[in-house]
Amino acid sequence: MSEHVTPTIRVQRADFDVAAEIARLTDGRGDIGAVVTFTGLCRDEQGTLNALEIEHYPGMAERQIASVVEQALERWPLTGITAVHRFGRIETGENIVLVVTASAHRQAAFDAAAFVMDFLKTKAPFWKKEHGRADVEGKWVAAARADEESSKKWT
Amino acid sequence: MSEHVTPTIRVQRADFDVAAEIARLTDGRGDIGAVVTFTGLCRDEQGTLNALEIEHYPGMAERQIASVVEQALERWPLTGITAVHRFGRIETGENIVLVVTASAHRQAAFDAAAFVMDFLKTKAPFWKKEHGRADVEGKWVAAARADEESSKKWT
Amino acid sequence: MKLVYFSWVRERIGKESEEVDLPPEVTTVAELLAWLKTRGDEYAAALEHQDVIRVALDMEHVHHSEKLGTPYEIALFPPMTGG
Amino acid sequence: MKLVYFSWVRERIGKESEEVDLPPEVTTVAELLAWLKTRGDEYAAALEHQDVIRVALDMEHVHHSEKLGTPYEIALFPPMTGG
Repeated sequence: MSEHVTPTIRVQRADFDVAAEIARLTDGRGDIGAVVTFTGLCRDEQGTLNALEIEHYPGMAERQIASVVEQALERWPLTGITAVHRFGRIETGENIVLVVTASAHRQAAFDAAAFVMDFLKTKAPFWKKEHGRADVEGKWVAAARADEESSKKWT
Repeated sequence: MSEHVTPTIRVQRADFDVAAEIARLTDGRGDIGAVVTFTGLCRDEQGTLNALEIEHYPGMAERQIASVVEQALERWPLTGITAVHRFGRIETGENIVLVVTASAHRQAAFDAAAFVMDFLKTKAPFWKKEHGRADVEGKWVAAARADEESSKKWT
Repeated sequence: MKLVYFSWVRERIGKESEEVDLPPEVTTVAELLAWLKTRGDEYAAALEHQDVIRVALDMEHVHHSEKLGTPYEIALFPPMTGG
Repeated sequence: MKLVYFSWVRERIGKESEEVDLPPEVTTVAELLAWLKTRGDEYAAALEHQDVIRVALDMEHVHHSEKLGTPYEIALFPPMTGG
Protein backbone atom coordinates (compact mmCIF):
# COMPACT_ATOMS: atom_id res chain seq x y z
CA MET A 1 0.00 0.00 0.00
CA SER A 2 2.89 2.36 0.68
CA GLU A 3 4.53 3.91 -2.34
CA HIS A 4 8.24 4.59 -2.85
CA VAL A 5 9.24 4.16 0.79
CA THR A 6 12.81 3.21 1.60
CA PRO A 7 12.78 1.93 5.17
CA THR A 8 15.64 2.55 7.56
CA ILE A 9 16.74 -0.63 9.36
CA ARG A 10 19.65 -0.63 11.78
CA VAL A 11 21.09 -3.13 14.25
CA GLN A 12 23.65 -1.36 16.37
CA ARG A 13 25.47 -1.25 19.70
CA ALA A 14 25.06 2.52 20.12
CA ASP A 15 22.00 4.30 21.47
CA PHE A 16 19.59 5.99 19.06
CA ASP A 17 18.17 9.52 18.93
CA VAL A 18 14.37 9.49 18.68
CA ALA A 19 14.12 13.14 17.62
CA ALA A 20 16.69 12.64 14.85
CA GLU A 21 14.83 9.57 13.58
CA ILE A 22 11.53 11.48 13.51
CA ALA A 23 13.21 14.35 11.64
CA ARG A 24 14.65 11.92 9.09
CA LEU A 25 11.09 10.86 8.17
CA THR A 26 9.42 14.28 8.27
CA ASP A 27 11.90 16.97 7.23
CA GLY A 28 10.88 18.88 4.12
CA ARG A 29 7.63 16.95 3.64
CA GLY A 30 4.05 18.18 3.71
CA ASP A 31 2.22 14.88 3.26
CA ILE A 32 2.64 13.53 6.79
CA GLY A 33 -0.19 13.90 9.29
CA ALA A 34 0.95 11.46 11.96
CA VAL A 35 4.19 10.12 13.38
CA VAL A 36 4.21 7.35 15.98
CA THR A 37 7.32 6.26 17.83
CA PHE A 38 7.70 3.21 20.02
CA THR A 39 10.74 3.03 22.29
CA GLY A 40 11.43 -0.15 24.25
CA LEU A 41 13.53 0.34 27.38
CA CYS A 42 15.40 -1.92 29.81
CA ARG A 43 13.38 -2.27 33.03
CA ASP A 44 15.06 -2.91 36.37
CA GLU A 45 12.40 -5.46 37.44
CA GLN A 46 11.90 -3.95 40.89
CA GLY A 47 15.61 -3.44 41.37
CA THR A 48 16.58 -7.06 40.68
CA LEU A 49 18.03 -6.32 37.27
CA ASN A 50 21.23 -4.40 36.60
CA ALA A 51 21.60 -4.76 32.85
CA LEU A 52 20.69 -6.86 29.85
CA GLU A 53 23.15 -8.46 27.49
CA ILE A 54 21.52 -8.72 24.07
CA GLU A 55 22.92 -11.28 21.66
CA HIS A 56 21.90 -11.27 18.02
CA TYR A 57 22.46 -13.16 14.79
CA PRO A 58 24.18 -10.61 12.53
CA GLY A 59 22.75 -10.57 9.05
CA MET A 60 19.64 -12.52 9.92
CA ALA A 61 18.60 -9.86 12.45
CA GLU A 62 18.59 -7.13 9.79
CA ARG A 63 16.88 -9.47 7.33
CA GLN A 64 14.07 -10.38 9.69
CA ILE A 65 13.45 -6.78 10.71
CA ALA A 66 13.40 -5.77 7.03
CA SER A 67 10.90 -8.53 6.30
CA VAL A 68 8.53 -7.37 9.08
CA VAL A 69 8.89 -3.77 7.94
CA GLU A 70 8.09 -4.75 4.34
CA GLN A 71 4.91 -6.45 5.54
CA ALA A 72 3.93 -3.27 7.37
CA LEU A 73 4.54 -1.20 4.22
CA GLU A 74 2.32 -3.53 2.20
CA ARG A 75 -0.42 -3.44 4.78
CA TRP A 76 -0.64 0.27 5.65
CA PRO A 77 -0.20 3.48 3.64
CA LEU A 78 2.99 4.74 5.26
CA THR A 79 5.20 7.60 4.09
CA GLY A 80 8.18 6.31 6.08
CA ILE A 81 9.27 3.69 8.59
CA THR A 82 12.37 3.18 10.72
CA ALA A 83 13.37 0.29 12.99
CA VAL A 84 16.49 0.25 15.14
CA HIS A 85 17.45 -2.59 17.51
CA ARG A 86 20.43 -2.42 19.82
CA PHE A 87 22.67 -5.30 20.94
CA GLY A 88 25.38 -5.71 23.56
CA ARG A 89 25.17 -4.64 27.18
CA ILE A 90 22.25 -2.34 27.98
CA GLU A 91 21.86 -0.84 31.45
CA THR A 92 18.47 -0.46 33.10
CA GLY A 93 16.67 2.64 31.90
CA GLU A 94 18.47 2.57 28.56
CA ASN A 95 16.84 2.23 25.14
CA ILE A 96 16.64 -1.19 23.46
CA VAL A 97 14.48 -0.82 20.37
CA LEU A 98 12.89 1.96 18.33
CA VAL A 99 10.16 1.89 15.71
CA VAL A 100 9.04 5.08 13.97
CA THR A 101 6.15 5.17 11.51
CA ALA A 102 4.88 8.13 9.49
CA SER A 103 1.63 8.34 7.57
CA ALA A 104 -1.02 10.76 6.36
CA HIS A 105 -3.38 9.15 8.89
CA ARG A 106 -3.00 8.38 12.56
CA GLN A 107 -4.50 4.89 12.61
CA ALA A 108 -2.07 3.60 9.99
CA ALA A 109 0.88 5.00 11.94
CA PHE A 110 -0.33 3.46 15.22
CA ASP A 111 -1.19 0.06 13.75
CA ALA A 112 2.00 -0.30 11.73
CA ALA A 113 4.20 0.52 14.74
CA ALA A 114 2.35 -1.97 16.98
CA PHE A 115 2.51 -4.62 14.25
CA VAL A 116 6.26 -4.24 13.78
CA MET A 117 6.86 -4.47 17.54
CA ASP A 118 4.69 -7.58 17.91
CA PHE A 119 6.62 -9.34 15.16
CA LEU A 120 10.08 -8.19 16.22
CA LYS A 121 9.46 -9.89 19.57
CA THR A 122 8.93 -13.32 18.02
CA LYS A 123 10.64 -13.24 14.61
CA ALA A 124 13.89 -11.31 15.00
CA PRO A 125 16.92 -13.27 16.22
CA PHE A 126 17.79 -11.44 19.43
CA TRP A 127 18.22 -13.01 22.84
CA LYS A 128 18.29 -11.22 26.17
CA LYS A 129 20.37 -12.31 29.12
CA GLU A 130 19.58 -10.73 32.48
CA HIS A 131 22.39 -9.54 34.70
CA GLY A 132 21.28 -9.13 38.30
CA ARG A 133 22.62 -6.81 40.95
CA ALA A 134 24.94 -9.47 42.35
CA ASP A 135 27.97 -10.82 40.52
CA VAL A 136 26.26 -14.07 39.60
CA GLU A 137 25.93 -15.68 36.20
CA GLY A 138 23.13 -14.13 34.17
CA LYS A 139 19.91 -15.86 33.18
CA TRP A 140 18.45 -16.02 29.66
CA VAL A 141 15.02 -14.43 29.34
CA ALA A 142 12.38 -17.01 28.42
CA ALA A 143 10.16 -16.30 25.42
CA ALA A 144 6.75 -15.06 26.55
CA ARG A 145 3.69 -16.87 25.32
CA ALA A 146 1.92 -13.50 25.35
CA ASP A 147 4.32 -12.25 22.67
CA GLU A 148 3.53 -15.23 20.47
CA GLU A 149 -0.18 -14.49 20.91
CA SER A 150 0.30 -10.81 20.10
CA SER A 151 1.91 -11.63 16.78
CA LYS A 152 -1.01 -13.91 15.89
CA LYS A 153 -3.68 -11.23 16.22
CA TRP A 154 -2.53 -9.60 12.96
CA THR A 155 -3.27 -12.59 10.72
CA MET B 1 -5.15 1.53 37.20
CA SER B 2 -2.18 3.88 37.13
CA GLU B 3 -0.71 4.84 40.47
CA HIS B 4 0.63 8.24 41.50
CA VAL B 5 0.89 9.67 38.02
CA THR B 6 0.82 13.43 37.56
CA PRO B 7 0.02 14.06 33.90
CA THR B 8 1.51 16.93 31.96
CA ILE B 9 -1.11 18.87 30.00
CA ARG B 10 -0.20 21.94 27.97
CA VAL B 11 -2.02 24.15 25.48
CA GLN B 12 0.49 26.46 23.89
CA ARG B 13 1.38 28.53 20.85
CA ALA B 14 5.01 27.36 20.76
CA ASP B 15 6.28 24.14 19.22
CA PHE B 16 7.12 21.17 21.45
CA ASP B 17 10.23 19.02 21.75
CA VAL B 18 9.40 15.31 21.52
CA ALA B 19 12.76 14.16 22.91
CA ALA B 20 12.44 16.47 25.92
CA GLU B 21 8.92 15.22 26.64
CA ILE B 22 10.08 11.59 26.47
CA ALA B 23 12.98 12.40 28.82
CA ARG B 24 10.59 14.08 31.27
CA LEU B 25 8.72 10.76 31.62
CA THR B 26 11.69 8.40 31.67
CA ASP B 27 14.69 10.12 33.28
CA GLY B 28 15.93 8.39 36.41
CA ARG B 29 13.33 5.61 36.28
CA GLY B 30 13.81 1.88 35.90
CA ASP B 31 10.17 0.78 35.77
CA ILE B 32 9.39 1.83 32.19
CA GLY B 33 9.48 -0.74 29.41
CA ALA B 34 7.68 1.18 26.68
CA VAL B 35 7.23 4.76 25.54
CA VAL B 36 4.88 5.65 22.70
CA THR B 37 4.70 9.11 21.15
CA PHE B 38 2.10 10.37 18.73
CA THR B 39 2.82 13.57 16.85
CA GLY B 40 0.14 15.13 14.69
CA LEU B 41 1.43 17.40 11.91
CA CYS B 42 -0.08 19.93 9.54
CA ARG B 43 -0.42 18.39 6.07
CA ASP B 44 -0.27 20.50 2.92
CA GLU B 45 -3.15 18.59 1.26
CA GLN B 46 -1.35 18.12 -2.06
CA GLY B 47 -0.05 21.67 -1.98
CA THR B 48 -3.46 23.33 -1.56
CA LEU B 49 -2.86 24.24 2.08
CA ASN B 50 -0.43 26.84 3.31
CA ALA B 51 -1.16 26.90 7.02
CA LEU B 52 -3.76 26.17 9.67
CA GLU B 53 -5.11 28.67 12.16
CA ILE B 54 -6.12 26.79 15.28
CA GLU B 55 -8.62 28.46 17.59
CA HIS B 56 -9.26 27.08 21.05
CA TYR B 57 -11.39 27.71 24.13
CA PRO B 58 -8.84 28.59 26.83
CA GLY B 59 -9.56 26.83 30.09
CA MET B 60 -11.97 24.33 28.64
CA ALA B 61 -9.28 23.01 26.27
CA GLU B 62 -6.97 22.14 29.17
CA ARG B 63 -9.90 20.72 31.15
CA GLN B 64 -11.08 18.44 28.36
CA ILE B 65 -7.58 17.16 27.64
CA ALA B 66 -7.08 16.51 31.36
CA SER B 67 -10.36 14.61 31.49
CA VAL B 68 -9.39 12.36 28.57
CA VAL B 69 -5.95 11.80 30.10
CA GLU B 70 -7.53 10.86 33.45
CA GLN B 71 -9.69 8.28 31.71
CA ALA B 72 -6.56 6.82 30.08
CA LEU B 73 -4.85 6.63 33.47
CA GLU B 74 -7.81 4.78 34.94
CA ARG B 75 -7.97 2.37 32.06
CA TRP B 76 -4.30 1.43 31.56
CA PRO B 77 -1.35 0.97 33.92
CA LEU B 78 0.74 3.94 32.86
CA THR B 79 3.81 5.35 34.58
CA GLY B 80 3.43 8.72 32.87
CA ILE B 81 1.44 10.61 30.26
CA THR B 82 1.85 13.94 28.49
CA ALA B 83 -0.46 15.77 26.09
CA VAL B 84 0.42 19.03 24.35
CA HIS B 85 -1.84 20.83 21.88
CA ARG B 86 -0.77 23.92 19.96
CA PHE B 87 -2.94 26.83 18.87
CA GLY B 88 -2.47 29.83 16.58
CA ARG B 89 -1.01 29.76 13.10
CA ILE B 90 0.71 26.50 12.16
CA GLU B 91 2.52 26.15 8.85
CA THR B 92 2.39 22.94 6.81
CA GLY B 93 4.88 20.39 8.09
CA GLU B 94 4.77 21.82 11.61
CA ASN B 95 3.67 19.95 14.72
CA ILE B 96 0.09 20.34 16.02
CA VAL B 97 -0.37 17.85 18.83
CA LEU B 98 1.74 15.49 20.93
CA VAL B 99 0.78 12.59 23.16
CA VAL B 100 3.42 10.62 25.06
CA THR B 101 2.60 7.55 27.14
CA ALA B 102 4.96 5.47 29.27
CA SER B 103 4.25 2.07 30.78
CA ALA B 104 5.90 -1.15 31.88
CA HIS B 105 4.17 -2.84 28.93
CA ARG B 106 3.96 -1.92 25.27
CA GLN B 107 0.28 -2.62 24.68
CA ALA B 108 -0.82 -0.23 27.43
CA ALA B 109 1.40 2.52 26.02
CA PHE B 110 0.07 2.00 22.48
CA ASP B 111 -3.59 1.77 23.47
CA ALA B 112 -3.55 4.74 25.83
CA ALA B 113 -1.92 7.00 23.22
CA ALA B 114 -4.42 5.97 20.53
CA PHE B 115 -7.32 6.44 22.97
CA VAL B 116 -6.23 9.94 23.95
CA MET B 117 -5.85 10.96 20.30
CA ASP B 118 -9.27 9.58 19.34
CA PHE B 119 -10.93 11.56 22.13
CA LEU B 120 -8.96 14.77 21.63
CA LYS B 121 -10.32 14.89 18.07
CA THR B 122 -13.95 14.95 19.19
CA LYS B 123 -13.93 16.26 22.77
CA ALA B 124 -11.34 19.00 23.01
CA PRO B 125 -12.46 22.51 21.99
CA PHE B 126 -10.10 23.29 19.12
CA TRP B 127 -11.13 24.40 15.64
CA LYS B 128 -8.94 24.41 12.56
CA LYS B 129 -9.22 26.98 9.80
CA GLU B 130 -7.41 26.22 6.54
CA HIS B 131 -5.40 28.92 4.83
CA GLY B 132 -4.76 28.11 1.17
CA ARG B 133 -1.91 29.19 -1.01
CA ALA B 134 -3.87 32.13 -2.40
CA ASP B 135 -4.78 35.19 -0.38
CA VAL B 136 -8.39 34.15 0.02
CA GLU B 137 -10.43 33.85 3.19
CA GLY B 138 -9.75 30.58 4.99
CA LYS B 139 -12.22 27.73 5.39
CA TRP B 140 -13.11 25.99 8.66
CA VAL B 141 -12.32 22.28 8.71
CA ALA B 142 -15.50 20.18 9.01
CA ALA B 143 -15.64 17.57 11.75
CA ALA B 144 -15.00 14.11 10.32
CA ARG B 145 -17.55 11.40 10.94
CA ALA B 146 -14.63 8.95 11.02
CA ASP B 147 -13.27 10.71 14.11
CA GLU B 148 -16.60 10.36 15.88
CA GLU B 149 -16.60 6.65 15.03
CA SER B 150 -13.01 6.23 16.27
CA SER B 151 -13.92 7.62 19.66
CA LYS B 152 -16.84 5.18 19.93
CA LYS B 153 -14.74 2.05 19.55
CA TRP B 154 -13.34 2.49 23.07
CA THR B 155 -16.68 2.21 24.87
CA MET C 1 -25.31 35.89 31.53
CA LYS C 2 -21.99 35.74 29.67
CA LEU C 3 -22.04 34.11 26.26
CA VAL C 4 -18.84 33.17 24.39
CA TYR C 5 -18.59 32.08 20.76
CA PHE C 6 -15.94 30.18 18.83
CA SER C 7 -14.97 29.33 15.25
CA TRP C 8 -17.67 30.04 12.62
CA VAL C 9 -20.29 30.68 15.30
CA ARG C 10 -18.12 33.58 16.46
CA GLU C 11 -17.49 34.77 12.91
CA ARG C 12 -21.15 34.71 11.90
CA ILE C 13 -22.40 36.39 15.05
CA GLY C 14 -19.56 38.86 14.70
CA LYS C 15 -18.39 38.95 18.30
CA GLU C 16 -16.33 36.81 20.67
CA SER C 17 -18.52 37.27 23.70
CA GLU C 18 -21.35 39.34 25.12
CA GLU C 19 -23.45 39.80 28.22
CA VAL C 20 -27.17 39.11 27.75
CA ASP C 21 -30.22 39.30 29.99
CA LEU C 22 -32.22 36.14 29.42
CA PRO C 23 -36.01 36.34 29.58
CA PRO C 24 -37.34 34.22 32.46
CA GLU C 25 -39.04 31.72 30.11
CA VAL C 26 -35.65 30.66 28.65
CA THR C 27 -34.63 27.81 30.95
CA THR C 28 -33.00 25.14 28.70
CA VAL C 29 -30.13 25.12 26.23
CA ALA C 30 -32.55 24.56 23.33
CA GLU C 31 -34.65 27.53 24.46
CA LEU C 32 -31.53 29.68 24.66
CA LEU C 33 -30.60 28.80 21.08
CA ALA C 34 -34.13 29.49 19.84
CA TRP C 35 -34.20 32.82 21.64
CA LEU C 36 -30.79 33.86 20.31
CA LYS C 37 -31.97 33.23 16.73
CA THR C 38 -34.63 35.95 17.21
CA ARG C 39 -31.97 38.54 18.02
CA GLY C 40 -30.96 39.25 14.44
CA ASP C 41 -29.94 37.87 11.06
CA GLU C 42 -26.38 37.22 12.20
CA TYR C 43 -27.64 34.99 15.03
CA ALA C 44 -30.12 33.26 12.73
CA ALA C 45 -27.29 32.54 10.27
CA ALA C 46 -24.90 31.31 12.97
CA LEU C 47 -27.45 29.02 14.61
CA GLU C 48 -29.36 27.97 11.48
CA HIS C 49 -28.42 24.31 11.87
CA GLN C 50 -29.22 24.33 15.56
CA ASP C 51 -28.58 20.60 16.03
CA VAL C 52 -24.88 20.82 15.20
CA ILE C 53 -24.20 23.65 17.67
CA ARG C 54 -22.27 22.42 20.71
CA VAL C 55 -22.92 24.10 24.04
CA ALA C 56 -20.82 24.17 27.20
CA LEU C 57 -22.01 25.49 30.55
CA ASP C 58 -19.02 26.61 32.58
CA MET C 59 -16.78 24.60 30.25
CA GLU C 60 -18.79 21.37 30.52
CA HIS C 61 -20.48 19.94 27.42
CA VAL C 62 -24.26 19.64 27.81
CA HIS C 63 -27.13 18.30 25.72
CA HIS C 64 -29.61 20.77 24.28
CA SER C 65 -32.26 19.41 26.64
CA GLU C 66 -30.20 20.43 29.68
CA LYS C 67 -31.45 23.11 32.10
CA LEU C 68 -29.33 26.22 31.91
CA GLY C 69 -29.12 26.82 35.65
CA THR C 70 -26.97 29.81 36.59
CA PRO C 71 -23.62 29.30 34.93
CA TYR C 72 -20.89 31.90 34.92
CA GLU C 73 -20.31 31.34 31.19
CA ILE C 74 -22.16 29.69 28.31
CA ALA C 75 -20.12 28.75 25.21
CA LEU C 76 -21.53 28.06 21.73
CA PHE C 77 -19.37 26.47 19.04
CA PRO C 78 -19.36 24.03 16.10
CA PRO C 79 -18.19 20.42 16.34
CA MET C 80 -14.55 20.35 17.39
CA THR C 81 -11.74 19.61 14.97
CA GLY C 82 -8.66 19.39 17.18
CA GLY C 83 -5.95 16.77 17.34
CA MET D 1 28.49 -27.76 6.62
CA LYS D 2 28.79 -24.68 8.84
CA LEU D 3 26.75 -24.71 12.04
CA VAL D 4 26.25 -21.56 14.19
CA TYR D 5 24.78 -21.43 17.68
CA PHE D 6 23.23 -18.66 19.72
CA SER D 7 22.16 -17.89 23.28
CA TRP D 8 21.96 -20.90 25.60
CA VAL D 9 22.37 -23.33 22.71
CA ARG D 10 25.78 -21.73 22.12
CA GLU D 11 26.61 -21.75 25.83
CA ARG D 12 25.68 -25.40 26.37
CA ILE D 13 27.44 -26.67 23.28
CA GLY D 14 30.40 -24.50 24.22
CA LYS D 15 31.17 -23.01 20.84
CA GLU D 16 29.81 -20.31 18.54
CA SER D 17 30.21 -22.22 15.33
CA GLU D 18 31.81 -25.28 13.79
CA GLU D 19 32.23 -27.13 10.51
CA VAL D 20 30.74 -30.62 10.45
CA ASP D 21 30.60 -33.41 7.90
CA LEU D 22 27.06 -34.72 7.87
CA PRO D 23 26.50 -38.42 7.27
CA PRO D 24 24.53 -38.95 4.04
CA GLU D 25 21.45 -40.30 5.90
CA VAL D 26 20.95 -36.93 7.63
CA THR D 27 18.68 -35.08 5.18
CA THR D 28 16.14 -33.14 7.31
CA VAL D 29 16.37 -30.59 10.11
CA ALA D 30 14.95 -33.10 12.62
CA GLU D 31 17.55 -35.68 11.56
CA LEU D 32 20.30 -33.09 11.97
CA LEU D 33 19.17 -32.33 15.54
CA ALA D 34 18.95 -36.06 16.39
CA TRP D 35 22.42 -36.69 14.95
CA LEU D 36 23.96 -33.71 16.79
CA LYS D 37 22.64 -35.09 20.11
CA THR D 38 24.78 -38.20 19.59
CA ARG D 39 27.96 -36.12 19.37
CA GLY D 40 28.41 -35.65 23.12
CA ASP D 41 26.84 -34.68 26.44
CA GLU D 42 27.05 -30.96 25.69
CA TYR D 43 25.01 -31.45 22.50
CA ALA D 44 22.52 -33.70 24.29
CA ALA D 45 22.09 -31.04 26.99
CA ALA D 46 21.73 -28.18 24.51
CA LEU D 47 19.21 -30.00 22.33
CA GLU D 48 17.39 -31.94 25.07
CA HIS D 49 14.08 -30.18 24.41
CA GLN D 50 14.41 -30.58 20.68
CA ASP D 51 10.98 -29.10 19.90
CA VAL D 52 11.87 -25.64 21.20
CA ILE D 53 15.05 -25.35 19.15
CA ARG D 54 14.65 -22.91 16.27
CA VAL D 55 16.57 -23.59 13.07
CA ALA D 56 17.47 -21.25 10.23
CA LEU D 57 18.95 -22.35 6.90
CA ASP D 58 20.92 -19.48 5.38
CA MET D 59 19.11 -17.10 7.76
CA GLU D 60 15.62 -18.34 6.89
CA HIS D 61 13.48 -19.97 9.59
CA VAL D 62 12.46 -23.52 8.72
CA HIS D 63 10.30 -26.22 10.26
CA HIS D 64 11.99 -29.32 11.65
CA SER D 65 10.45 -31.34 8.84
CA GLU D 66 12.26 -29.29 6.21
CA LYS D 67 14.91 -30.84 3.95
CA LEU D 68 18.36 -29.48 4.73
CA GLY D 69 19.46 -29.04 1.12
CA THR D 70 22.90 -27.52 0.77
CA PRO D 71 22.87 -24.31 2.79
CA TYR D 72 25.96 -22.24 3.41
CA GLU D 73 25.06 -21.92 7.10
CA ILE D 74 22.69 -23.64 9.54
CA ALA D 75 21.81 -21.76 12.75
CA LEU D 76 20.41 -23.30 15.94
CA PHE D 77 18.96 -21.15 18.68
CA PRO D 78 16.23 -20.90 21.34
CA PRO D 79 12.97 -18.94 20.88
CA MET D 80 13.80 -15.29 20.28
CA THR D 81 13.36 -12.62 22.94
CA GLY D 82 14.07 -9.38 21.12
CA GLY D 83 12.11 -6.16 21.02
